Amino acid sequence: MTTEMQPLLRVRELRTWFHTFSGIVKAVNGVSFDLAAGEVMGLVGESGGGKSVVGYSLLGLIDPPGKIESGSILFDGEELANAPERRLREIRGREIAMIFQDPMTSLNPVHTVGRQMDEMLRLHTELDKKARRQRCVEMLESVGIARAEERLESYPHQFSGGMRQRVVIAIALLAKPRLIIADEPTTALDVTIQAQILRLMRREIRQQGASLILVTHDLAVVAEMVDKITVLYCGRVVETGPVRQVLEAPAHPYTRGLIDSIPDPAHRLPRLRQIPGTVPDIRALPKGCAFRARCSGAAAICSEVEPSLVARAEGQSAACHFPLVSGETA
Amino acid sequence: MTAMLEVQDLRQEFRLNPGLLDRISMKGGRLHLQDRIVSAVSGVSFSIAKREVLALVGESGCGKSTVAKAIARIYRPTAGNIRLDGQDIASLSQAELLPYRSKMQMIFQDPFASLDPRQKVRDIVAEPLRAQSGLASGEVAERVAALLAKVGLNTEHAGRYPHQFSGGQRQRIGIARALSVNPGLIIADEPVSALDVSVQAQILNLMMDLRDEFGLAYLFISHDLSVVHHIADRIGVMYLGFLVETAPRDRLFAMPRHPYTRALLSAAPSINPTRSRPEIELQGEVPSALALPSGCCFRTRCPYAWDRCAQERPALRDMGDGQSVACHLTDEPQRDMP
Amino acid sequence: MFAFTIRRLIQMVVVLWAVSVIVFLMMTFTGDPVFMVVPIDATQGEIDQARRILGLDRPMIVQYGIFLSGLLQGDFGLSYVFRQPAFDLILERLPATMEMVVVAMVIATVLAIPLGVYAGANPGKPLSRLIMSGSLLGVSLPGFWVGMMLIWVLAVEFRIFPSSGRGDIGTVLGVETSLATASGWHHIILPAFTLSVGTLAILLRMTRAGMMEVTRQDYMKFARAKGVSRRGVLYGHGLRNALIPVVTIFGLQLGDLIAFATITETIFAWPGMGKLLIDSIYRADRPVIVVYLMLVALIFVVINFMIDVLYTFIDPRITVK
Amino acid sequence: MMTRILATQIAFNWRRNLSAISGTVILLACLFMVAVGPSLVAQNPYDVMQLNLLDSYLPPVWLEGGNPNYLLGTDGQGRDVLAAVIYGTRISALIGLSATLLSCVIGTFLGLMAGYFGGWIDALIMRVADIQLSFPSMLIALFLMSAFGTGIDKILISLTAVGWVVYARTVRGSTLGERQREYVQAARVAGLRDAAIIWRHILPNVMTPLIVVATVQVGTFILIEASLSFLGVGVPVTQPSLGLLIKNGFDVLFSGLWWTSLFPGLMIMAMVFGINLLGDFLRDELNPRLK
Repeated sequence: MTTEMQPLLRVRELRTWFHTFSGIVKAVNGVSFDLAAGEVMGLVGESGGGKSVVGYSLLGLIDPPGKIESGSILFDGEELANAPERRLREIRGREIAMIFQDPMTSLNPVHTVGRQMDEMLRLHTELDKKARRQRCVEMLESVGIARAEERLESYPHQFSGGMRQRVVIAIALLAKPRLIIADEPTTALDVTIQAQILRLMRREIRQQGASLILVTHDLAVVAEMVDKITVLYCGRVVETGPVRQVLEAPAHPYTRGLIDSIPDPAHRLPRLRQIPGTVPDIRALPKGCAFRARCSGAAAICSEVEPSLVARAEGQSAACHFPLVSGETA
Repeated sequence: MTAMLEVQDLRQEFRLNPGLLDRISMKGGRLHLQDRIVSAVSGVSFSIAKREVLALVGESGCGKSTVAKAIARIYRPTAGNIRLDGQDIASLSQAELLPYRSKMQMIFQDPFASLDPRQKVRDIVAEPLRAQSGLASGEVAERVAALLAKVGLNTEHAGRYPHQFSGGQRQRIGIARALSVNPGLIIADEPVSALDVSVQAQILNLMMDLRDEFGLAYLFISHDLSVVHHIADRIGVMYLGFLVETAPRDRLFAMPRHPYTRALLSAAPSINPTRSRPEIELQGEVPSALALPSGCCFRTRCPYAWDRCAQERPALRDMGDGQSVACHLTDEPQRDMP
Repeated sequence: MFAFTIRRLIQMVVVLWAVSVIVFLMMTFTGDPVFMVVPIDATQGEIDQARRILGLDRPMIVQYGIFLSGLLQGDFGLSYVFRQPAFDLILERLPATMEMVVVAMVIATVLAIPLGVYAGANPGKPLSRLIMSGSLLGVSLPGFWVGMMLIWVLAVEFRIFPSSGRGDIGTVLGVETSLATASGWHHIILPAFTLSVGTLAILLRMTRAGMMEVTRQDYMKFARAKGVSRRGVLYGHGLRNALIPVVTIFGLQLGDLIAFATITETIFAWPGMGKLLIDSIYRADRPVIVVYLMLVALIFVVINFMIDVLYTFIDPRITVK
Repeated sequence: MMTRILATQIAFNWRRNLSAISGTVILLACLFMVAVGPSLVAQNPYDVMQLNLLDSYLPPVWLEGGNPNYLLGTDGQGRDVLAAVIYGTRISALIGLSATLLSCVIGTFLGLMAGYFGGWIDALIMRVADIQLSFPSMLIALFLMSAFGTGIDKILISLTAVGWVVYARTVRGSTLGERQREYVQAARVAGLRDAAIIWRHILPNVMTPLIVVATVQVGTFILIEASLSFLGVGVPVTQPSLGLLIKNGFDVLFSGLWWTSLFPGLMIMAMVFGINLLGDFLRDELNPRLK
């Protein structure tokens, strides 16, 4: 995918903060990225990186004490960052749908699957009852659930974890949204089931021509699924670019460190190259670059000036004063 | 050479034991008392040499953690032998076990649940020492300080509570606790799966360093094939309570024989998707351990299964080069065509 | 369903049996009932004879056997005070008590659930805070005292309601009840309201807690991500989940109402079985106490069974096998 | 340290929570009354020699005919209502607190046994608890008291017999949970005996929810005791608790002599309300799911 296209989604300087007892948690603190129509983007980072909060912010699903402090979320030219709840409701599900991490808890236990699917269509389409049912059956079949007609009458607890995640995906796709945000959709699943679900998501989303933001901590899943990757650290974008390019030649030491931390069966090393130290307390980030304490290439400027995202190569940008050149290790 | 650990035909069943009244059910018009028994582990055998790392991999519910906890004698095994340094500990009472505890310690999965939130680090680390040796408190304190240094923490951490540490640091505390009595074998139950990747690498490196320094053997439980490939000398693959294949690491990755092993390898996403591999897509999901399938446990999802698989349970057979497989395909290789 | 019923029936019988043993033991070891039937100046010979007639000279196990077989035949003996079958005495007064309990339960439910849902759905709003403070006060009030104060203000000072007794009895659908007449309603309002205060407060708090609990669930957020409105999420998805724990409390509260009816009946001179029980306790009228306890035990066991069945209708995860 | 951090956070939230503050203030006032009250009133209401029948049924001081010696009026025996309320509060509070303590100790022990060892111990304890829980506490206590006769010791026994269940259930539930947790398994691998595991690891970790249960139970017990005494099967007439005072007032309520029953009732209400305010606050603070 190229970036010349008019982006479907343009996020600029998004800040979502949580005002808690122990201080302000700046979970998302100046995140910007573009997403083209039909593009699949991986939003990657470790816990505390703020990746899930970005997803919730896009849909306006941040509850107090959280708040979108500033920034812009342009979806198809429309500003969502401070759109009225009424408008956001129309957009949720119809334009932007979401898939949650835990299929065991994201379906309502006391409603049948059919009713929960039907609700989506009732809210966002003009279809009559019969047509809605027809569409639900088709959708369930296309996510690989056999005997869809009768399964509509089942309750969520009658499905296994993998099957429930299929149902969740089916619900997300029902109203043919243009953007899907999937928050760790396979983290709770076993590897063989994960493979099934990822294959299914790829197929169905391509078929509908929708864009996808895949929020995950798993670089291997990203490598297999996405066109473009955006890496978050402490609430900021540290690197973004086409997935192959970033994984093969990361420009930010954090990206490099993440990649090196994963044992690669193809090149087994006696010791893994690890990132030293731990993620700093996000409530009290030091001045300058948030990664500098763990970075071997840090210099004086890193503790003074926070680096901004600078374009490096074709579509690839990194926020680092001393970006790595191709092949260099951190 | 005696193995550090030798497990023979280990079985672990759990009785889902609701009250007497809840077990009454109707069958054929008569009242009937039923026993619901889960076979979590159904006859697993393997051994671990001194300084060897054996990894057990499999998906959730395959029994790999149960094997670990049965060997650590958190559970009382239903049947089988567990020989630790030559001595069978499978049926010893908790009191009789005490002298053997110092040969075998355990590291747990969840860095938040595995440390008592109301104990200080120094008491957590010293717990096995105090229970198993008659060391004076001065010696205990010295040893705790030394252990903390070994795992990359410092002495001032000893007076803190677990919640003041990050997940990776907590896992280090758990490792120090396991090391405190100088065990020869450490059972590690998914020690890195709750950690972020960057921290995961730190812990894996630490575990490897400690093995070199103290000559430890590990029984390493994991669902993550890339982690297992990094740390293990030998790998066992489990499915639904059965060991379906064991082999030395490189052999298993290069020449997996059991269809489940192959499926597992092909399903694992890789950061290098360029490498080509045969895709085996598994259909369906793992059956319930309450009602194991007849014959081969994997046949309900196996793309190759034929009628023999439903009738006869395949036994683990030595295929040479340290590889053993439990699959009827080894008798009829002509069926092994994609 | 059949096996479930069998299982529950066995359970019910076991519970009732256990209650009978406890009741028997307590009755045997506390106080000698023989002095209830003999005159104060009775001779030792008369006492011994009374003892024989009552079967009190037999071994314990035999006494229990007689006691149990009496229970099974519905023969609980004569009231020492009224010289009538104790069972009939209680049964006569059962409708009056049930009337009051049912009205109290209806008052509590009708007020508690909407208020609780509101307070749970709008935490922090002034009205919610007011509701919650009120309900906390409600669980802190001694019910009998509330009744007395109501009598003082509304019956003694202002004479709006009668202070005691049950109203005229009419017949609806073949059932004789005071709820069929205006005077009956006039009489029942105060005692039923008094009785309902505690239950009202507890049901309200449970409903609110249930509502607050479900608002944190993932499926609520998922529903919002589908574009469902806030109201739709709360009432369409939350309410039913929130009410599941309330149903349990509902059963327990029904039991509490029957228990506290004893006091309310005493205050309002309501001719129910609770007042009879208290009177019988004062007079050590054992047969009546035994009937009351066994009957109430039976009622509770049946209520619990019905709650379990009700559960399966509101929570599809619970299946009756 | 952990407890200290928790304590500071609770203290912080306490200061911002109006109902927590008012609950504490009410309880402190009650405590003050119970501790210092008797020395502030001239009369010992239990000492018949100090009572003056000529002063019977005097209204509160602000009404016509009130006597400044008796701020809240007197009852039929010339007993100062204020003094009676102060002494009655002592008895009610004493019963509520001791019965709660007894229930807590016994229930916690049984709950730990049931949860940790399981098997028939568990089945037995829990069956008894189940059966008992299907009957209202009030009714069981009433039944026990009617069999025992009046007396403070008998009330304590009855309330404990009613009260242990909730601790046993709560503790058993948390013990089952804790027993599965890895730190308990780690203690076993370390070689600790069962008794040491229970004492050192499980007990400290199951105590937190009990704080809330116990707080609320003190209030419940005060109310049940009041009801029993009101029915005449609670405290003996020589040691009138608040409930018995209300009962005495009931008999003359129809003559318009309301003060003998109003003030003891208000006292119960204030005390239990204060306890419940605090219990509510603690519940919110100690419930990890809310965080």
